[in-house]
Amino acid sequence: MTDFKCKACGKMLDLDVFLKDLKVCHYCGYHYMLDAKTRIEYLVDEFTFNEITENIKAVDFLNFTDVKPYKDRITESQQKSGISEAIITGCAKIGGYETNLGVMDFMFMGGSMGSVVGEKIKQLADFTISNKFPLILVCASGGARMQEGIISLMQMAKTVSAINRVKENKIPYISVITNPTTGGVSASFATIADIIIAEPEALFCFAGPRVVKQTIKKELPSDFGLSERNLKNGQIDMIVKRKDLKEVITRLLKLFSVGQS
Amino acid sequence: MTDFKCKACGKMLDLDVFLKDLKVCHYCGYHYMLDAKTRIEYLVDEFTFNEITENIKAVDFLNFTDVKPYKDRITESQQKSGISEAIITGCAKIGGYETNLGVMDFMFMGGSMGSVVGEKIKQLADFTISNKFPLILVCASGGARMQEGIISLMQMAKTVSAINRVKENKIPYISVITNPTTGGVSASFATIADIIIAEPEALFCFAGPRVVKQTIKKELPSDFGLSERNLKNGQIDMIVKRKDLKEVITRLLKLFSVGQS
Amino acid sequence: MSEKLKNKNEFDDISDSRQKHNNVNALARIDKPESENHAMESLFNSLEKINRIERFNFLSKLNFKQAKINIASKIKNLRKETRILERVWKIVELSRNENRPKTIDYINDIFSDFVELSGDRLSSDDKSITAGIGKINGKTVAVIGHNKGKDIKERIKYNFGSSNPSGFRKSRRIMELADRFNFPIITFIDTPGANPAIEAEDNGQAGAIAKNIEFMFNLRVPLIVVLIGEGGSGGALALAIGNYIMMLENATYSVISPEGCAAILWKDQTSTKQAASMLKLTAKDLLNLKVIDKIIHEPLGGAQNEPARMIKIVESNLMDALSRFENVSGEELKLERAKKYEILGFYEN
Amino acid sequence: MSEKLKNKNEFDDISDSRQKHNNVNALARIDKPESENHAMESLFNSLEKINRIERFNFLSKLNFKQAKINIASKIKNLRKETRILERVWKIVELSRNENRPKTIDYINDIFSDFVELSGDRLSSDDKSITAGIGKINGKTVAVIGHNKGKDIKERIKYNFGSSNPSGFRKSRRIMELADRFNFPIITFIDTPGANPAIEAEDNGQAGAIAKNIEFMFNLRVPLIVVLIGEGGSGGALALAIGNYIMMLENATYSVISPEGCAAILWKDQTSTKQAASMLKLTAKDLLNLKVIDKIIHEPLGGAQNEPARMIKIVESNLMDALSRFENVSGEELKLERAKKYEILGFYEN
Ligand SMILES: [Zn+2]
Ligand SMILES: [Zn+2]
Repeated sequence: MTDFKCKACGKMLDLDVFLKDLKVCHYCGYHYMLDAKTRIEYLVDEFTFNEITENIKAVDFLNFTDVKPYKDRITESQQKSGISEAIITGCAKIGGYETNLGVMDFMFMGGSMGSVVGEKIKQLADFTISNKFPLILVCASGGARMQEGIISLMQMAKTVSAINRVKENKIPYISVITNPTTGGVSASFATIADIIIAEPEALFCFAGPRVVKQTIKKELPSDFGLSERNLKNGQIDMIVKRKDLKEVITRLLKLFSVGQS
Repeated sequence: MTDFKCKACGKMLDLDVFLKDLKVCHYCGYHYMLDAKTRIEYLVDEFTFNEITENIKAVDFLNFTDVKPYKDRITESQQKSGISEAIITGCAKIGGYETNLGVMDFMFMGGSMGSVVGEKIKQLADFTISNKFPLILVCASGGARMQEGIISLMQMAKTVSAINRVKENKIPYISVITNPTTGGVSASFATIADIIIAEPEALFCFAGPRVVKQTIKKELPSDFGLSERNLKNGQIDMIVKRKDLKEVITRLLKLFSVGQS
Repeated sequence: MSEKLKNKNEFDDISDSRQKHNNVNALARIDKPESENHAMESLFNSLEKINRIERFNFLSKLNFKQAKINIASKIKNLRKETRILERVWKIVELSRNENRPKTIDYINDIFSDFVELSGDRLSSDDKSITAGIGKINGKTVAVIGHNKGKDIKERIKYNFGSSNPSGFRKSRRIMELADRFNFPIITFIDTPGANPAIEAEDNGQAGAIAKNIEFMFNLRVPLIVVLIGEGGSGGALALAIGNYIMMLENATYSVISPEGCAAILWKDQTSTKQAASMLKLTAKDLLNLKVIDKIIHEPLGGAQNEPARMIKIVESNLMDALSRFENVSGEELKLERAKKYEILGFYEN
Repeated sequence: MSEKLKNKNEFDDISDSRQKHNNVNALARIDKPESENHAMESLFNSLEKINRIERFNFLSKLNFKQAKINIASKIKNLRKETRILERVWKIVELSRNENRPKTIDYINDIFSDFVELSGDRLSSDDKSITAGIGKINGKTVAVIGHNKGKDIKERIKYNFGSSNPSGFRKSRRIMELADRFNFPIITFIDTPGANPAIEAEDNGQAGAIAKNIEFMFNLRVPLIVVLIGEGGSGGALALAIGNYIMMLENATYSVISPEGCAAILWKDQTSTKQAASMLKLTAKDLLNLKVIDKIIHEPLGGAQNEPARMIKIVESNLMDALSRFENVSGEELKLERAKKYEILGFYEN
């Protein structure tokens, strides 16, 4: 029996209970970050996920080196996370409904969006338009991947364009905001969804709290950018606890599948 | 030489100067209300206004009597104002450009919108769709005409529907907000224009200051509902002084006429 | 500046001058004789005077007879009028009854798999309006309605059903979603009117309502409106440009509240009942005026007596209404909606 | 709660972490040796060390020779790199030069009959963006651009060109108008980025930018973008989904400011110039990367030296750009715009 201390409330958590609770603190309800594979496991019907475009990989086309070369960061992230990029895309059934699913992984370079994330979302959008199943993107990102310079900014445009075509085809698009979703991802595909669902207390903003604080030189409200504040401010449709997420998404899929003519 | 006291600033005004200034106070710039005929005179190229639907007249279809029968109010208003209803519609040239023009008259039962105002605007919209010239409505209204009950509320829907067809036909629609424009008129055709121009210090709101004050039981800011506040709040495109109105509208007509393909 | 404000005409306030009812009701409770009783009293006084004169005077008895007939007829009319006033006022009170089923009750009982959607995606989520999607009769629809709440706590939370621009903009957003996915739209109307507040005005209340109306005229899905309680002015119309409009027997729909109307036209709260009667705000009047398409009858004594049955009745009416539009194209729906509203109006030509 | 906030990763702040430049410049002014000078110094130290050892040691002279060649080559490279850094940094400074022609200067001099249009029709008018319609070459166009201002008073009025959601929404409204009336759209980009403020976030900064981008992809009129100064991140992109994108020789366009990038990746303000160079934010780089379509050359030393001439050059480039799309259908414009952006990206497959 492994215990550890909840970083949000400080109470001692039993690892087995914690995992049974889908990595949510039993006491304070804090939703811990999930890697993409775990998220997929929690969300989709067993053995129904089929990954696509898994071979698209990042290249250091700008020879970008800060304290460490981008090349090395890519390799390290791949080794550390066991996945090839900051998003996994594919198709899967959720509650019996066929979907096209993309899940971001914050563990991979902070879920930052570079050419690969952009291209994988674009190809997922194309895939969606061909099979007409709803599109679901689970977001977790610190924003654009600076190591790809302006090209990372362009991925905002690229993903919005691709999803715009999905919307033109009247295919439902649901985005799920998880902690944290900021910067370039928040200001592109995450916010143009038909339905925006957020996990409790997820940070979801454009400019991160540190930047805002530095700029305005004042303390921020304690709920700055969090789901609860975003709900009040009209930015999201609903806050859904992790344990209810699959059920709510299933209900939405049911509603959208019945409604279309 | 007739002098009178400006009701806004209290300074003595010479009537001739006042009229030469288009009924604007020489000292404080307060824009006095204009009756529809004077407004048309100030706005259109000489001898170019041709009225349409001048024979549509109000009827007291609900037998509405408050302290005075609606029938009598209609007759009195017609006699007092010399016009048949709270709006005059027709076509006219402005700065050489053909337009369809409707001008409301606050002197006629507070510019209230009943069946006649609704029908005249609807017919002006139809006329606009047939001749494709831009539509200009100069608003001045206390809102819906209560003496026509629910039917006055329905004129909001009726006028919006008619102007929606104008907009679908990609014909420019400019509304000019004059003091005061409130209630049903502000919440219907006045605010769906492509360009919204307001005269200085014109009251333009949905709920009038008296109602708001009674409800919230607090003093209102001194610029409540006025053009300057509306500009700051993003509700209007620009504030244009009466002396510049014709020139600005002409410029817009020029821009819209050159632009269309 | 305040000098200038003072110069505003009485008509400034016509538009939407109903206030929170509690305020107005408090005013109405001031102990003056009602104006119709006034009239009745003076008629009886006249009759008494005639009788007195008759007793002492033998001249032109016939003339007096005619006068007495006239007065009697006037008394009869006045009694009838008073009965009408009371009947209309009863409906106004019923329409505001706290225990009538509310939007949320209809949503909970009629629609399966309902998912509430929130927010205007601008700056707020207005709780005075609930919006979402759900199923009725196996078909997905969008549902939008004003909230009023049953107790003071709920009523405050919902701002007494008085919406801000944000509520209208949230509604528009959900309508846009419905239109894109071909979901019919059902709206439940129950509001004293749009919120008369500084912030609401600063955020463009007028434009928010106007743009909702405009947007509804462009919908290519059926919009079914159910007036379930109070249908107050622009705040009601902002959700009510329907292809089919149904109204509960004891609901009201009016350009202004009776209290607001009396205050402006009679300058007198004691004329509230007369105003209510003059405004023609009952379901029967509105059906006659072709503003609504159908009256939904309520259980005996009003919806509040049998809420569950009321909801069932509304449900079956909704299913009927939806089935009317099953094979109507988007273009036709749009054209018919425009026509429906553009023919409204009475005038000489 | 603050405990939780502390757990946020460094990447929280990647997105848009450029601050108001005055703050950052103040930081940058702290008197540390620049990192490339550091490197240069240590190379010279190594060379000196070798020379010293050579003088006292006769062993493996050849090896030292090779080492000396290597060091010399490194010094040469470093000098070249330093020259590049300085060249890029010069451009960053020029792009922010207060005396460069600004959006308003271009508008005033290029477009006749310009009418400024204001407001988001929601709750505000953001002065950091000017929008309106005017004529160029006899044709009506919509013009939208960031304002920066020439002195501190103007800069404060325009919030340093840092827009709020309201500014983006105003822009969208004018774009919608232009689209309906078939007016081509011209945007002038000159912003450090979207405003990083609580209120901006509360009003949906992210969504406002995203919806602008989405909206521009649906335009059926040509959108011509001119990057005239600083092209900062999402705040720039929100007006810049163009069919044809031109960039002034000394303008920049970047996912993040060099200062923000250095702070996040190097955790060190002294690496700002390196960050600037790494980000590939100059017109030349962007043309190579196919992010822009054309470089507009500036008068000698920069646009600020001959503003009137600069404006004339931009005017003639705008006329050329507009003429490219004269006979292109709305559908084609839309498809080409999507294609233009959807092919951007470098990856292995
Ligand atoms: Zn905990
Ligand atoms: Zn004066």
